[in-house]
Amino acid sequence: MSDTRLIHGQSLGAVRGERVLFRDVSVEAKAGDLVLLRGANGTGITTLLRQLAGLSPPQAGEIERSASHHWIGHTNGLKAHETPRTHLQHWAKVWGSEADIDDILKRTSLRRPADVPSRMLSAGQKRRTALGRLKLVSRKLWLLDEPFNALDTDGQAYLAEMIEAHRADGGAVIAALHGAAPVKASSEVAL
Amino acid sequence: MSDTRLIHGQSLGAVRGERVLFRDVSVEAKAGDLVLLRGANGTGITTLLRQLAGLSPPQAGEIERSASHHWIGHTNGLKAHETPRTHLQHWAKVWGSEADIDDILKRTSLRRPADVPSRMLSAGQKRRTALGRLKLVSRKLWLLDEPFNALDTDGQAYLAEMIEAHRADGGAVIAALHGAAPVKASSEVAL
Amino acid sequence: MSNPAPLFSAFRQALSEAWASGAGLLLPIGFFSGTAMLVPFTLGDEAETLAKIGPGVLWLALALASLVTLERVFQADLQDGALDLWVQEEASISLIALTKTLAHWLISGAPLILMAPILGRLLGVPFEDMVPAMAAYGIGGFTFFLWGGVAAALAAGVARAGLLIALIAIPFFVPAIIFGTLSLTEGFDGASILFLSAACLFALGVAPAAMGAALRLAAE
Amino acid sequence: MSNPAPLFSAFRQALSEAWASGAGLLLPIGFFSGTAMLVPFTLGDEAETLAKIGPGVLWLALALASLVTLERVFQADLQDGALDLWVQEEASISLIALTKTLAHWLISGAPLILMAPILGRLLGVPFEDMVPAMAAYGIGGFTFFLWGGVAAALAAGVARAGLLIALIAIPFFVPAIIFGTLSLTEGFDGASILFLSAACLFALGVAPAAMGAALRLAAE
Amino acid sequence: MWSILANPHRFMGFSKIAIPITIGLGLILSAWSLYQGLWVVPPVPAQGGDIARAMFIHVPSAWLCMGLYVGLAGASFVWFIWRHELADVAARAIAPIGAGYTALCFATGAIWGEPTWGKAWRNVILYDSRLMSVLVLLFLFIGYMALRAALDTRQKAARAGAILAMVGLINVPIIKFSVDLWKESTIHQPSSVIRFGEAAAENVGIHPVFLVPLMIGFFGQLLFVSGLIMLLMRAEIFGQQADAILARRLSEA
Ligand code: HEM
Ligand SMILES: Nc1ncnc2c1ncn2[C@@H]1O[C@H](COP(=O)(O)OP(=O)(O)OP(=O)(O)O)[C@@H](O)[C@H]1O
Ligand SMILES: Nc1ncnc2c1ncn2[C@@H]1O[C@H](COP(=O)(O)OP(=O)(O)OP(=O)(O)O)[C@@H](O)[C@H]1O
Ligand SMILES: [Mg+2]
Ligand SMILES: [Mg+2]
Repeated sequence: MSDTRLIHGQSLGAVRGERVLFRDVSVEAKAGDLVLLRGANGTGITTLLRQLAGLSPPQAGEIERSASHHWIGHTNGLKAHETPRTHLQHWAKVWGSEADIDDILKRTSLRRPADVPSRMLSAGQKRRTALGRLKLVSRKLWLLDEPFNALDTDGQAYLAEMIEAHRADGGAVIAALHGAAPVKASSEVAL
Repeated sequence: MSDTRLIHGQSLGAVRGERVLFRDVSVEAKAGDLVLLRGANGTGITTLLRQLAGLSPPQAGEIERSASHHWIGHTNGLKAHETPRTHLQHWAKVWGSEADIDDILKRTSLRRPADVPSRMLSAGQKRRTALGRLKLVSRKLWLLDEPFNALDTDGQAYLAEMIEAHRADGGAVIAALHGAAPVKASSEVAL
Repeated sequence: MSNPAPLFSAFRQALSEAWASGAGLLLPIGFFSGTAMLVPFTLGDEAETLAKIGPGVLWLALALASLVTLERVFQADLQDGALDLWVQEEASISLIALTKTLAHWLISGAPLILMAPILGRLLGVPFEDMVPAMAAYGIGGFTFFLWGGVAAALAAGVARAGLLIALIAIPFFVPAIIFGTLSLTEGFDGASILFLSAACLFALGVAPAAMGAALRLAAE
Repeated sequence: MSNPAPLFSAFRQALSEAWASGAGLLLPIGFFSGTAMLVPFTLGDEAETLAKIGPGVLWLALALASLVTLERVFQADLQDGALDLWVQEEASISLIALTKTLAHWLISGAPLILMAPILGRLLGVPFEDMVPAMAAYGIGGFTFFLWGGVAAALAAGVARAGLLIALIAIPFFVPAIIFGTLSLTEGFDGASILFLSAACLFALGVAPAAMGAALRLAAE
Repeated sequence: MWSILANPHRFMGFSKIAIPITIGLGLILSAWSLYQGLWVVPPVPAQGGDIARAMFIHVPSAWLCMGLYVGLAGASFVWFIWRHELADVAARAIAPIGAGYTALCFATGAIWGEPTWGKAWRNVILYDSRLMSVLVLLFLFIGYMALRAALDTRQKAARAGAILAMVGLINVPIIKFSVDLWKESTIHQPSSVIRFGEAAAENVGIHPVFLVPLMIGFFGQLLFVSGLIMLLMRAEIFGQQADAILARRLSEA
């Protein structure tokens, strides 16, 4: 069992300003898992996810990582001058990916705006571009912060499918999510 | 009937780049209405809503307005240095509102982060602050672009309640929304 | 404008924005140290040369301050959606823009003027020459901020257009710079201070409308 | 670093970013016109004074270009989330930052150096004096960009800290400015060009690590 | 009101005939004037001798660059108020030509000035309102083009450009009257052809030997420039056909 554990955060804690956001929170993801992080606005879900991604050091507890991960945050990571195509091409090069960019653009329904700079894209198109990164290289762990936001009905269904396929493939997903989940979680962590 | 019509956009059209986004779209809202704007990502819902708000001139068609409106867009309109409290105080002064800011902060569950600058707020807290503006002065028409995004379950229920109360009060709401709606629309406009 | 409340609020908001961004304290200190440290190195060490360029350096600092500050203000307004809110106000966006410009001039421009005598001293300009010059710096600096605001508003929609702004604004700075420089030697007796004031009044008449139109465009 | 692909991509991305933001074409034109127009006005009319300050003005332009460009680069990276992505890369963020700095120097700094002879001509500096000076401007300018990058990275997390950046960077600029100015008179014969190169190498050794650490901090 | 999108043929038909005529005639007249100016008319010792022949380029280009800016601002105004697309096309065509003529005026003036005034332009520009305001004109043209190029859509570019062009119009009267109003502020000679009021009475006019080729040269350049503008406008309109088709699709509905 423990050989398929991809990430394990133990007794994590975070302080912001003079406030303890959360403490003694543990998160674990094994191959095939979908862990949903749940909590009211401002309880520190984003903070926890950033700790798991290694973006900010946990103020208490420890994190063990045994797999590489993909990150999609509240912001999409697109530069204003980048188009969906150049964004994906750029990260494909960085990651040494051989993926077919045109195919990814087609699957994420970005063929039409493929060459429009991101500052003119709609909210959903920006999010779709970021989701395209997940297809560039295969990484076991996906860390997603409210990934369904801004997506239309089709987009949400497509992302749910992607997540299921990734789990079936031996991957794991840790996602922050409010409201009804369009996917079935294997476990939830409440903050 | 027509004396309660708050806004009427007739045969509206929009072009972006070399693409016709939409044409011949008509939107109308009467007292008590909740009009949902529906469509896939990038079909021009935000563009249409901005035309209705008078932010960009329609490239075809005409808009008649007979009521003042509140606007909540994809961006929340908060300055980086503003806290929820100072943001609401500021707009209260601009609009000559006598509303009790503390009460609004309480209702939107912003009492705790009331004095945290917006660049440190969580996504949901920023959205709640923007929603607080709706309570500063009473305006017949609300124009909301994906207002449920980033809100937690309580927040979504609270906003749905606010919308219902506003409709019962003789107001109208035009909202862009993807996926399942937590509110019952009186009509939908598909793009 | 029957109701001045929006303008007061815009003023207050802009004041605290400028203050929070560090422009208030840091701008004068930054220029002060920058000028005091770099200029003597690059320009040689002769006291005479320094004294000659001292007043000019301050004009440059004011021109720069206006560009740097206002560019960021209007671009931030666009990005965080505050511009959308202002444009939908009944209060004219031109007056709002004017009010914001005034606030930012107070925070970023005025302290530079107050420090003029000290800076002059450092560069070897006699104290007596600097004090009357402050009026000229005040009027000229505000003129810079007005034109700088027009350029910044025009470029607000463009991704990071710092230098486009400079390119647009600089031609409009020229009259104020000429009359301002002339008035430094002439003092209050000459005609230049009158021309400088005329340039400022003209900017006050034209710039707000242009800023308003440009901001509306940026919001689209 | 076994795999150079991330660095090449970072370089390409930064190049096109700089180009798209207009820095490539507009920065040299902006400074060119700004300097050519404003400096003679503010600094008096004597050819001698102009010739004396000409080379110094170019140093200032380079210093300013480094601050203006890099501040925006790292702040934008933070706001649009691209910094989050870079920080999570295996490739060291220090090297990425160095690569981006190089790209921005190429787009915004190098053209200024190429224009130096023309600008010098305009300000009355003899052509022969300017051409050998270009090497000094090249080395010195890159040094500015390195230190400017450190300051910009440090200030990236702070809301709009343009002047904080100047305040941090300027002290680090001083050695390059001193040796650079000296080397202009000495030419390639003197020791100053060696000291200038040493200053650049030192920056090259220290700045990337500092930028990396500062960017990590900003991402937190 | 007829707009280019509704009726592009009218301008296209007219310009097709007008362009070869204006450009051809303009080139002939300019060439004759230059021949007269550079080789036939006597040198003027008071104005620097042979160098004064620069007048035959300097003066027409000076008038034209101001005229072109007025044209730019006028076209911008028409577009801003009535959204007459042809006016925007014209504004866009005028800008690069105006920048060229302004540079020409400044360059010839600078070359002429160095021996005549005994001073290089850069040494007098601070106190010289004429030199200054012409330089400003050049940067206005360049700034106008840069601003347009930086905006994403043609509509936005047109609006932003129009605002800038109209605001910058103030510079033209400053150029024109700088020599007469602030005499002590420039060493440029006062107006001797187009004069008003007091200035007209004060100084002597220009001798017909110079005036006739000068005016003919100016007229020739004017014809040439108007042909050039129409040529650029045609190119622009061809480029806009796609937009026009789209807009029609939108309004037909
Ligand atoms: C860079 C230097 C110069 C610039 C920017 C410049 C600019 C101008 C401008 C804008 C005009 C049109 C004025 C009008 O229509 O009222 C003009 C006209 C003229 N300029 Fe210059 N000029 C320069 C140097 C000179 C020099 C050195 C001379 C001769 C000594 C000269 C002689 C003339 C003459 C004769 C006219 C025609 C005057 C008239 O309007 O009747 N210019 N110049
Ligand atoms: N300097 C500070 N002082 C006080 N509170 C702070 C400070 N900085 C951040 N916070 C608080 O820390 C929390 C950050 O939470 P985080 O962004 O992780 O929220 P979240 O759970 O993701 O919420 P959401 O669902 O709205 O995205 C917020 O409640 C914010 O108000
Ligand atoms: N210059 C341009 N060239 C081509 N397409 C453009 C250009 N500018 C904007 N667009 C397109 O216009 C559309 C803008 O749509 P808008 O923001 O209104 O989308 P939306 O319907 O609100 O989508 P979402 O649900 O994702 O928010 C996008 O499809 C975008 O790609
Ligand atoms: Mg969050
Ligand atoms: Mg939208």
